[in-house]
Amino acid sequence: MRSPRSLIPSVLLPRRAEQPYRLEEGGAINRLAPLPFTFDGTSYNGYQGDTLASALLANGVRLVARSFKYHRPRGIYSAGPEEPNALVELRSGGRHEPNTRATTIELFAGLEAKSQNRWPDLTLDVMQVNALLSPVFVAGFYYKTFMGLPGWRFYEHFIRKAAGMGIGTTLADPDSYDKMHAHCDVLVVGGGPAGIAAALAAGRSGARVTLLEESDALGGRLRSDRETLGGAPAMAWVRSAEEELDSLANVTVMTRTMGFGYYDGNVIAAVERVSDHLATPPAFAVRQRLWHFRTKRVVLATGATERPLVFANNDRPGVMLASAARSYVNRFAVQPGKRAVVFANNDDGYATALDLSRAGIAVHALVDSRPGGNPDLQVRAEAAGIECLTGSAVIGTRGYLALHSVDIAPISADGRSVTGNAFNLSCDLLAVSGGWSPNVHLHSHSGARPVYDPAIAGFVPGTPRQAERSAGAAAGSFALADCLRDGAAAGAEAAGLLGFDAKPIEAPVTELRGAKPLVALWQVPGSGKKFVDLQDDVTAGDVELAHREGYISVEHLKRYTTLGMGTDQGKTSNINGHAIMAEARGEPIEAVGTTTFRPPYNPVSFGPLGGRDIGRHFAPTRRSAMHDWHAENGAVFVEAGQWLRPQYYLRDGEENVKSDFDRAITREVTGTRAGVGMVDVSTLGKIDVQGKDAAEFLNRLYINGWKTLAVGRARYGIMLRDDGLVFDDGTTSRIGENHYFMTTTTANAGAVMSHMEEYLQIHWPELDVKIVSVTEQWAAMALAGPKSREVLAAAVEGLDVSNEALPFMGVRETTIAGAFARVFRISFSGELAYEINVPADYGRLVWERLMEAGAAHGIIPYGTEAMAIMRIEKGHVAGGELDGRTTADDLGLARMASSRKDYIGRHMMGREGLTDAARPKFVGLVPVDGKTRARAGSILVADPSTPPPVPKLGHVSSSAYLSPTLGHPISLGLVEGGMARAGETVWAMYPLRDEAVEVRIVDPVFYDKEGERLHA
Amino acid sequence: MIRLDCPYCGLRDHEEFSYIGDATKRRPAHGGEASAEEWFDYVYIRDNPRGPHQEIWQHIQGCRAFIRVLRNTLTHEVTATGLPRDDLSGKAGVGS
Amino acid sequence: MAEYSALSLLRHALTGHRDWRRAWRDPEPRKSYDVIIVGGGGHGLASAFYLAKNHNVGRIAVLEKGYLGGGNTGRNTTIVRSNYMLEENAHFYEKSLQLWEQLSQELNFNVMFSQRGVTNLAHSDAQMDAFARRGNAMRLNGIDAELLDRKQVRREMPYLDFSENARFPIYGGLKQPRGGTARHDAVAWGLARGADRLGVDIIQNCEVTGFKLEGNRITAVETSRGDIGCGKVGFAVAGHTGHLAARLGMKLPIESHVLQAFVSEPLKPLIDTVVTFGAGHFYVSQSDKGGLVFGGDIDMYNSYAQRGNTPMIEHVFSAGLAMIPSLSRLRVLRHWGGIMDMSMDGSPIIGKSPIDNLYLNCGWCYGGFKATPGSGWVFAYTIANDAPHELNAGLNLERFRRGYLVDERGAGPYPNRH
Amino acid sequence: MPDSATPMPLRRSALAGALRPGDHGARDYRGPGLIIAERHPLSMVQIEVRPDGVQAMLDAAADALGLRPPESFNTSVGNGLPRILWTGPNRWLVVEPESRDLVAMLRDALAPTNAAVVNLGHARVSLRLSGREVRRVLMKAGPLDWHETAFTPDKCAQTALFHVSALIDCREESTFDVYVARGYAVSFLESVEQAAAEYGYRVG
Ligand SMILES: Cc1cc2nc3c(=O)[nH]c(=O)nc-3n(C[C@H](O)[C@H](O)[C@H](O)COP(=O)(O)OP(=O)(O)OC[C@H]3O[C@@H](n4cnc5c(N)ncnc54)[C@H](O)[C@@H]3O)c2cc1C
Ligand SMILES: NC(=O)c1ccc[n+]([C@@H]2O[C@H](COP(=O)([O-])OP(=O)(O)OC[C@H]3O[C@@H](n4cnc5c(N)ncnc54)[C@H](O)[C@@H]3O)[C@@H](O)[C@H]2O)c1
Ligand SMILES: Cc1cc2nc3c(=O)[nH]c(=O)nc-3n(C[C@H](O)[C@H](O)[C@H](O)COP(=O)(O)O)c2cc1C
Ligand SMILES: [Zn+2]
Repeated sequence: MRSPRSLIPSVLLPRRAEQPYRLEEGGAINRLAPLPFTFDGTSYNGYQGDTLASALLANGVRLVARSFKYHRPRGIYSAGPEEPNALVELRSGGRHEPNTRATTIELFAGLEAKSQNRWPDLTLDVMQVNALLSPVFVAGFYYKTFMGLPGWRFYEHFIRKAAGMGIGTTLADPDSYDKMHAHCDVLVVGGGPAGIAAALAAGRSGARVTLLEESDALGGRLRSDRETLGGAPAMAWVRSAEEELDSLANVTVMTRTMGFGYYDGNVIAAVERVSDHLATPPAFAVRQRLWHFRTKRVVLATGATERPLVFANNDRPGVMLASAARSYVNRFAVQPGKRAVVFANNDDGYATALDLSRAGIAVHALVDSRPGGNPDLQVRAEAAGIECLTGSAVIGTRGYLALHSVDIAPISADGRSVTGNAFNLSCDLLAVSGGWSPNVHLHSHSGARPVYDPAIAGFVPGTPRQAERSAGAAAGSFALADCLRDGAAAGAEAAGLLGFDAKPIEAPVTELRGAKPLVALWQVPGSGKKFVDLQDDVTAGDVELAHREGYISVEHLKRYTTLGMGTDQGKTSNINGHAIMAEARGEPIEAVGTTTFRPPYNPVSFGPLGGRDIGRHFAPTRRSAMHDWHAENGAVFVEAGQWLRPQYYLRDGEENVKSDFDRAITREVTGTRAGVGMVDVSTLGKIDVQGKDAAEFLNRLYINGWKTLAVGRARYGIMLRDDGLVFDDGTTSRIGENHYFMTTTTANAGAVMSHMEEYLQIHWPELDVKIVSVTEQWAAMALAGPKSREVLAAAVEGLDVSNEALPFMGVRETTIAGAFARVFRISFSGELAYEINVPADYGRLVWERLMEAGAAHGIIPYGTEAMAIMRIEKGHVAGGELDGRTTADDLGLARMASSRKDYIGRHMMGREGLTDAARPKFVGLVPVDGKTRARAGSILVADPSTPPPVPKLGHVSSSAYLSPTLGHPISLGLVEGGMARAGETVWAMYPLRDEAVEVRIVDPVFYDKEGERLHA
Repeated sequence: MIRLDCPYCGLRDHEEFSYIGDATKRRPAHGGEASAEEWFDYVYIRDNPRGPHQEIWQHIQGCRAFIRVLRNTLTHEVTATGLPRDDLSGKAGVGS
Repeated sequence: MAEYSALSLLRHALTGHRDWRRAWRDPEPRKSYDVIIVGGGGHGLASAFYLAKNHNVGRIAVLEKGYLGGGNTGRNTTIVRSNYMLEENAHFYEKSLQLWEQLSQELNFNVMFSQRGVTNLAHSDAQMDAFARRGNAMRLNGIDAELLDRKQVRREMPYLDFSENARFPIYGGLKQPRGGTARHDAVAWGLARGADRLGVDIIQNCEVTGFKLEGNRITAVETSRGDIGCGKVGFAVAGHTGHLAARLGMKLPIESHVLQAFVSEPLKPLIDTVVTFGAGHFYVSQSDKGGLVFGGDIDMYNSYAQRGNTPMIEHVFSAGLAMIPSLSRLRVLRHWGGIMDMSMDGSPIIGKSPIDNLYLNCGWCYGGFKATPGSGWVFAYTIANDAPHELNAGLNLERFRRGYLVDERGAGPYPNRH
Repeated sequence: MPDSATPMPLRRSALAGALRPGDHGARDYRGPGLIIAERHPLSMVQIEVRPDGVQAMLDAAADALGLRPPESFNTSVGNGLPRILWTGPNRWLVVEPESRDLVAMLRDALAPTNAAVVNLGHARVSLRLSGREVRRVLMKAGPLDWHETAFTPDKCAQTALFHVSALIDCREESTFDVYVARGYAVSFLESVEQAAAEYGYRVG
């Protein structure tokens, strides 16, 4: 491992070593490993174990962001993933990451972070003017204006610039990602006390257990709270539990791994942050990894999130969650301020006040909104010299770039009104707690609906929809002892249900505190902006406005005000917003309900979701047995589905530019037509069909008859879908008594196979037919051209290939270069031609043998372009015509249909819409001027001068810019009336290029109409 | 990930299968003289229920068998699987 | 009710916005209505709006089982275009696009219709030819379309993968400059407010559970808020058409499938148009809030759950990254699903039904948001005149039986392949 | 096909030129985590029968091969000379190093049972993956439960590995034979190598 320091560019070397807000001792940080970093260009030092947030606070940096809409100054608000304010741009170049939560970034040497959504900088952000316009910029204001000239596109330009937050890079990401598939009996999500207890209970039973923890270490809240277990600091218990878990072979503990989504089939998806805590991933390591956990039982021990209190100007830098303040002093040994006030509606306030003063922070007051507060805890606080103000509230704050004081006043028991004079108290830290909301996110993802529990004034898990149970704070039990008991019970239950003998584990004793329930306080009286959703600048006033305008369902509230739609997905704000709406509606919260949590639990990078299936590996690549030969001989490849096929072959001195490849294509066509050429047709689908009923089966699949086909003969066939439209075409040969060899188009190879399997397995299981795809078994090459027979004769071993011995549509077996070969005398090109199939490993051998045998006749390899031109010249239908919308009759193939049998598609092909005389039919098209090409995709019309909408007669389905054989462009198409209009002219319109070509309707077979060459 | 219990291969991701559709549709007999209406019903018309649904999947990445699945279209819960001709109605579970 | 404008906004600012009135009323259902539209999505609301505006039908109600726009209208990737090849679709969707162009003014509600252009990428010559056929047909129908070559695409979208590393190189694309996006929720709310101002009763939390029939006529709809008498009934319930029609013993050539959508964390402007991948399923645009909004193909199995699964999710991201590699470190914020009414030929069904006074508006597949105003416009016409307008004449229910299919993809009678 | 008497020409593997013998990826003092070796040339023959013909076929095959094809789904038998894998209902794959005309032999032997005997000897490539991290590499490749308690020797299964249809046969605790369609061979090998790079791999 390289030492951290060696990573540091000298400019980053510490200029200001001291960390003014760092405590002398304590905290889970490594003071021996100082880590330099920069924020907005200034260099600072933190320690290993810090987050960016704790390191910034240690250095006294409090203003870290500007809010979304009003650009209000904002500070660090939390110590976890719920952070609404402190979003920064992390790293640079291709590794630039906008909107990254400072509170979850593990500090590393050389870390670079920038604030975002401000200009020119945080202190003098010109967009602050928005704050002045805030009276206008209320929720949904943009729906009410910007409708007039110059039009929305004009206004939008500015709105969009102002909206958004971080800036996305357009540079490619240098890091890589991958995916893992895992299975386990019990998956425990969350590594706090409840999760640890669950993993222990299940693990000891021998079940396959995996424990996921999003942060860098186990412990959960225990890392931040000064809890004791069995008389010792709680973290000692965590460490011993961790040791035991590590010792169990059937248990896997994964830190830095967030379960982000709970999907069907009890599958949980997670992202492992493999290298995010490092400056760059080590060699061969990925940055992040996607995990799929296919589980039998799930325990959700995801904890709870503390929520703010809603009072005037509750957003200033220096205001933070009480649990966060405790994290900073206890876990990071950082003072988030020097002079604190604590404001809570629950017992958390006392623990917080005590922890803060223990950390040397002057706690000027503990404000408990509950009338009477909690006397037992009050005694302790006062013993520590902390003044407790019960039945009171913070009704406002002062300061701009940072908090400098708060206004406190007594409030009525129902919390709705101020009952006495306010007084001002100076402080630079205000720790607030409005209670806790269980993290029911994954529970919701699984399809379940959380229910409201007045006891904690929050939503707790409802009836599970999948094999899942929540435990600990996630289930609404907040006392450590309960969390441990609950977790252990959940773990034991999960293993037990799977047949493992799991005994409940004995939970260590906890320190008991005289707990008193919270008293919900949703909105503190007083005037001023009261922020509900800090990230999206949604205020209590906005919620009330939404109510006034009729957006009273929580779903409309959310969408109208954008409450809970930010990167934190309302972790801290939803419940407050919904409660304020409930109050406005005068209905209980359970009646008003809540919005749905959707995956991911916290935002997830695109990278791991794409894994390695990107770039060149977006889809696997399929190569024929002759691929390397093609590459060595100048082939330019083209994608045909997943296959790579030679498009044409360039010769020395030729570039892949139009003039050159046009020459190559023409060369390949003329070479073949005049002499002999060879093309790789291995990609055609090939299906081996055997069984007593094979002929009957083919008879049902194809529209034409198969009973009469003799062994050693091939036949062309057309398949329809049940709806009567053309599905696929190809030749099938009879190679044995009950043995057939079918070919399909390259595009439909897979579809035809499944189609046949469906009929055999579902509709006609009584047929004795066995099929298997042999596409990959056979390398296939088509040898075409007047000289092809000579070439073949020279290559085959002991086979008479004369016209008599091997007539058109004949099939023979032989060997070439010692390899078994099946020779089909069939032709796509319209020339005398043979398709030769050999076992794939011999493909190149035989190809080279034929090339060698053909050398004397000037054999030329040809690609898909030349092949396409020749099939167009011959009027064969292909992809352009078989587009799923054509009938056999449209394509002039109806005559093939047998009237003496039933076959797939027969019953629906006669519907009036499919036999309508107005349907375009297959024809050939030649330019009247004899030189201008009618491109594929042109629309055929009667009169080019008709203004839109122009009546359409059909379209051009395939076209050759030049038929080297005929010396002019030719096209195939479908036109109303079809061959009945032979000789007439129509216009091929290509307005996309301002082209209009007058074309004459002709026979689609342009070449060797009588098929003499085929039969030669 | 919906998990389907292939009678041959066991519990597998639905990603290994290709979805064919409503299993209650019976193709009119080959060679029979089914009416145009029967064909229309077979090819185009679907019950499309909201709840238990018997459907055909092909284990295309596995044994290639076609299987019948009883799945709740509202909850995605799979309550039974079998061979194409098995009748799974009545095996609908809690979700429905 | 008060007009929305910059001025009224300023005026209300002075009074702390305390005087804004409800955007639409929340009436109790009456005993009966001349026309009941079932479904308070974009289509249902637009139908009610145009019934009142163009055909001055008296008493109209829109019944919504949940909250307005909570169906696919509120879940879609908001792409608006009229780049269709087949006649039956082309003219209808173009009419809809023209209505979009004036919708904000017509409703006095900013639906943020942003004509940022829609480009479909092509990755083979065959695909270019297919796009050309579509684009040429569009132009001959008087609809804007441009065929871009690789260079032009690169000029407009340099962030796409033009490297050697691309598995399926970009050959070019078909662009419709007038296409773009709109703010989905605003469409529902604007139409609701507009319809309400014309006297339409918009009734939320009112689920239609059954029907009372006399002969071949519906006399009343049964709802969670009691029976409501009706002259005519229009279904605009998208993915729910199948089981609602079943209450009338009616079966349709429709399957309901789940389609997922995704949104990223908010970003400063990054992608200023709409672009779709041609070698996989992925399309993306950027919302006014800054989130990249994107999606892919349906999950492939029948579903009424508004949640999807990981295979399509992963496909969407690998396709997205194959198309735009630099998205790699951005984060997805949320994903959800909607219930697609997939028809057997991939085109909508909008017209009369076998029941005398029932009209169907369904089968929109993944493409009905763009149809919202057009759909309402022709559906209102069809209901008012008991006969389809020429714009939706070809999109009738009978076409499946008769074989006049409107199959843009040529995928055949397999709903999950359209 | 010519019988074993006539010498067969040399077969060219789909991986010819793609295999780069030697150690690659991360270095680990314990040696490479994965060892990749191609098995070539192989004879591979598929046998399929109608349900009613299964027993007769199994008997005939047992006589001809000296090894009875496994009746339980997704299992395989044999030491490799030959190895027989269940690949689907009433369907098996017989695999052995190419030494005789297996197809012809089986066609004759099974003719009375009305079995379809199909030569797939060139249709698939087979990689032997072994070593310390082989199961982790498979975890990256496909969705099955690769745990040593779940995927045990003589179990076989079909699924997609790196999006390519594959047949996987567990030979020993840390040794798997993987079969994929020939056309995907090179692309598949690249994926395996990418996945194994962080553990270090040896192409032998
Ligand atoms: C993820 C996704 C992405 C999409 N992307 C696009 C796109 O980019 N472009 C595009 O043009 N289209 C897109 N679509 C399609 C488009 O969203 C829909 O076709 C269109 O919004 C349908 O509108 P609607 O009003 O017909 O249906 P909906 O908006 O679904 O409205 C139907 C309403 O009927 C209500 N309802 C149902 N049953 C009853 C009952 N029994 N009683 C009372 N009310 C009932 C529902 O609650 C719902 O509110 C997408 C769809 C989804 C799901
Ligand atoms: N003072 C109070 O009122 C109060 C309220 C709530 C909790 N607590 C204390 O907090 C603790 C609760 O214990 P607990 O174990 O239930 O919760 P916890 O908060 O201690 O632990 C939850 C853990 O789960 C992890 N996590 C959450 N979601 C995750 C995901 N999707 N994937 C992976 N990891 C995830 C978190 O990182 C955290 O480490 C107890 O000590 C309890 O006393 C106190
Ligand atoms: C075009 C569009 C943009 C969206 N942008 C956001 C967003 O920025 N933040 C967010 O939390 N959700 C966003 N959503 C998703 C909604 O929160 C919500 O998931 C969706 O409307 C489906 O509703 P449901 O999740 O409540 O079922 C967006 C949805 C759409 C259709
Ligand atoms: Zn199977």
